[in-house]
Amino acid sequence: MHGMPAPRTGPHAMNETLLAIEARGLSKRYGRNWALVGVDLRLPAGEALVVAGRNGSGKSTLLRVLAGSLRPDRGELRLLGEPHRKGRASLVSHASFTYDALSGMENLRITAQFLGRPSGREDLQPLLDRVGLGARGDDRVQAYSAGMRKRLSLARALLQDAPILLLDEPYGQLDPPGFGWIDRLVRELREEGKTVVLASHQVERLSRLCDRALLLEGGQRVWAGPAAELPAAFDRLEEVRSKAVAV
Amino acid sequence: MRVVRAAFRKDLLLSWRGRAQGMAVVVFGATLLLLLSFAVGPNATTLRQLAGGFLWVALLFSSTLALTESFRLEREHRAIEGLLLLGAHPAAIFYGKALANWLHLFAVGLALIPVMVVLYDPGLSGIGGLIGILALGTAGISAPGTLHAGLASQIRAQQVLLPLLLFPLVVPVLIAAVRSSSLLLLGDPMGQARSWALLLLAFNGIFWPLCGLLFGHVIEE
Amino acid sequence: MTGVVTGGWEFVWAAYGITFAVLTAYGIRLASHLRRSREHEDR
Amino acid sequence: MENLNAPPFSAKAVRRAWIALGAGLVLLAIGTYQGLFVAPPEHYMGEVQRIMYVHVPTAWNAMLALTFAFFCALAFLWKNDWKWDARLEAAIEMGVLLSLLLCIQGAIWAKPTWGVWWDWDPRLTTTAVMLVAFVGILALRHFVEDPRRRAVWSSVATVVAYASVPIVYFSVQWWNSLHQLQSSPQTVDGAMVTPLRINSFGMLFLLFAFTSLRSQIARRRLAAELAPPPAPTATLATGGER
Repeated sequence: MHGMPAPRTGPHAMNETLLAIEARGLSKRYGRNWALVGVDLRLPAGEALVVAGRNGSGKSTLLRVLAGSLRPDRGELRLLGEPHRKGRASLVSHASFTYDALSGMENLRITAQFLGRPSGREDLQPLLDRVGLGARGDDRVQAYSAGMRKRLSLARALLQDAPILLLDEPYGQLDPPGFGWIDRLVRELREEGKTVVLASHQVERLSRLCDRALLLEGGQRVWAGPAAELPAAFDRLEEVRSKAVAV
Repeated sequence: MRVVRAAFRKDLLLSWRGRAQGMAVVVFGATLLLLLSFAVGPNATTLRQLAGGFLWVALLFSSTLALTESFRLEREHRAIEGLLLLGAHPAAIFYGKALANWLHLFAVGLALIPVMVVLYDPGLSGIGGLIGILALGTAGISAPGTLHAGLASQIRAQQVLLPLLLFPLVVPVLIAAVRSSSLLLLGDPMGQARSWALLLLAFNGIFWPLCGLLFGHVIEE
Repeated sequence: MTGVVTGGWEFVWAAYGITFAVLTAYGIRLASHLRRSREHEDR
Repeated sequence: MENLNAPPFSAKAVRRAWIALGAGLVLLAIGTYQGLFVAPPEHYMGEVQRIMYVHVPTAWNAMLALTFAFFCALAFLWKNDWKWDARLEAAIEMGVLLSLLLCIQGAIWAKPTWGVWWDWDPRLTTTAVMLVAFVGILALRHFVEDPRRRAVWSSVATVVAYASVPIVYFSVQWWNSLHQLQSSPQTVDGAMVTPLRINSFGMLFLLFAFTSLRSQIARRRLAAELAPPPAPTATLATGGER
């Protein structure tokens, strides 16, 4: 990758060769059809990747495989140079991983206790404030809107503080101020030297925010390259498809 | 170990928050005790004879409700997947859940004892020993029960599958618990209850480690 | 019932009959499944 | 985790199964003939005792089938090789079939001997419990479409169900301690032992044949379900890197 921007500050910046995610030939089947087919990915640590593609192109499946919730049927996966194990990559997905019967604060406390982190109210309140749920911490998640659930699962991911963050449609269900907040969050995470992978339809926005991009179609990797070229690649994909349909 | 404690506290909180369902399970068990006595008729001596048996049959059926409920919240927003992604070991999650289910079933059993005493009027002297058997028996149901509840919660026909998979496994628990409970309630001249209790202990000794070992396969995709 | 059991041949035939009937039925079912799936494959 | 693709269907195994089936039927014919007409009637039981020449072989082979299922389950959980899943399905089905026959034979045996259809003999009661347990596992396999989860979960259920056999037997035996007399009498006379042994081997060949055929069928279904992924083809011509 020539023309790399100046290496960022943060723990991983020094050894550029360390790959946060190294995947070869990842395939995953759901029942009869293959949601993911032979996907390769090499993402240096500390970089931000946007995964784009239409609905059902395999974005969510890829992120769940990278996180470890799904075991790939084919292919190898290494995180930060080591064989994959859960806990090194935190996932924010459509499923909020929360308990409806409990409050936002209680959900975070459980996560903190599982991680062996301080789980007092004073430790968790700042996190809730950061994601914009400061006032609603003690309400039950049952009463949360989809956007608030997304904010809570983002708080969970921040609490986990894993070196790799996988955000599946972070902008989805969020209100307009939320969009700006996500942009700031991604920038802050990158300053901390974290590796961030975003699966999203916000192609324009993320092409400015991320370093690299990956385009999926029907579970296959059809294009990869600098994020700035993503919008163009996306349009080309649409042309190819419209021609195929027309013929 | 820390993760087991965290998982156990989480499940206790969930059971406490869902105590309304817990009450419903107790009412279900009590109703069952009542219905079973209709199967026998008002003859006091036969009812007294069958008190131990009816208690455990009611508890066994109530346990499927409690076990299914214990995984409903885990599946709703894939909370259990979230815990695994934190790097928590599946066995730790199992033992947290199984211990909470044990406590829950034990509480249901305790709540059913007065109902049984009122309906069937067994001797009260053996109640102390009975509570010990209750603890061992509910532990015997909770280990394989939690394993299969975790499995059945991911399948469409879970109401049918959980009992079908669980009941054959807990036959020894049912036999030992009913025999020792009846001996305690109706008099135990040769002190056999103790050896039944040992059998229950052996059952727990086999299934608590085995189910913990296999639980990872059940919840990881 | 420790006395000598007399007769009882009907029970013996019943036991053998059911056993071999069930085994034969299962064998036929296997054979048909095998043939059907092979045709399916050869087509 | 490299997930191997489906095990190949092997016509050689099918041919071998048919041969074993033939041998089994011949042995069973000889053994049954000897058992019914050559062997002397047992002193107490009289003719009814002849049921034993089919009952005991069924018992041994039922336990063998379930033990084989147990090892297939362990092998699959450990090596993730799909041929063990195919064999597991075959072994469970045969185990269930033979256990069912065992219970039927046991009931037919008990009626003239004890006057009741079911005499709660520890071995027979354990078989009945295992029958329900493994029918449950077949139901589990039926309700799960995804081949991988179906294979893993039925293996887990098989391991747990098989592990409970000894303690189920022990608790039933203790529970039923008043009925000390074992239901099958001692076979002393030589003429009684030979048909028993011949039938046992005959049933064993049958078990081997059926299990092989059934696992080949399972392999064929797995082949359809585990078709390898299509080769990645669609890539945009321009831009992008390796």
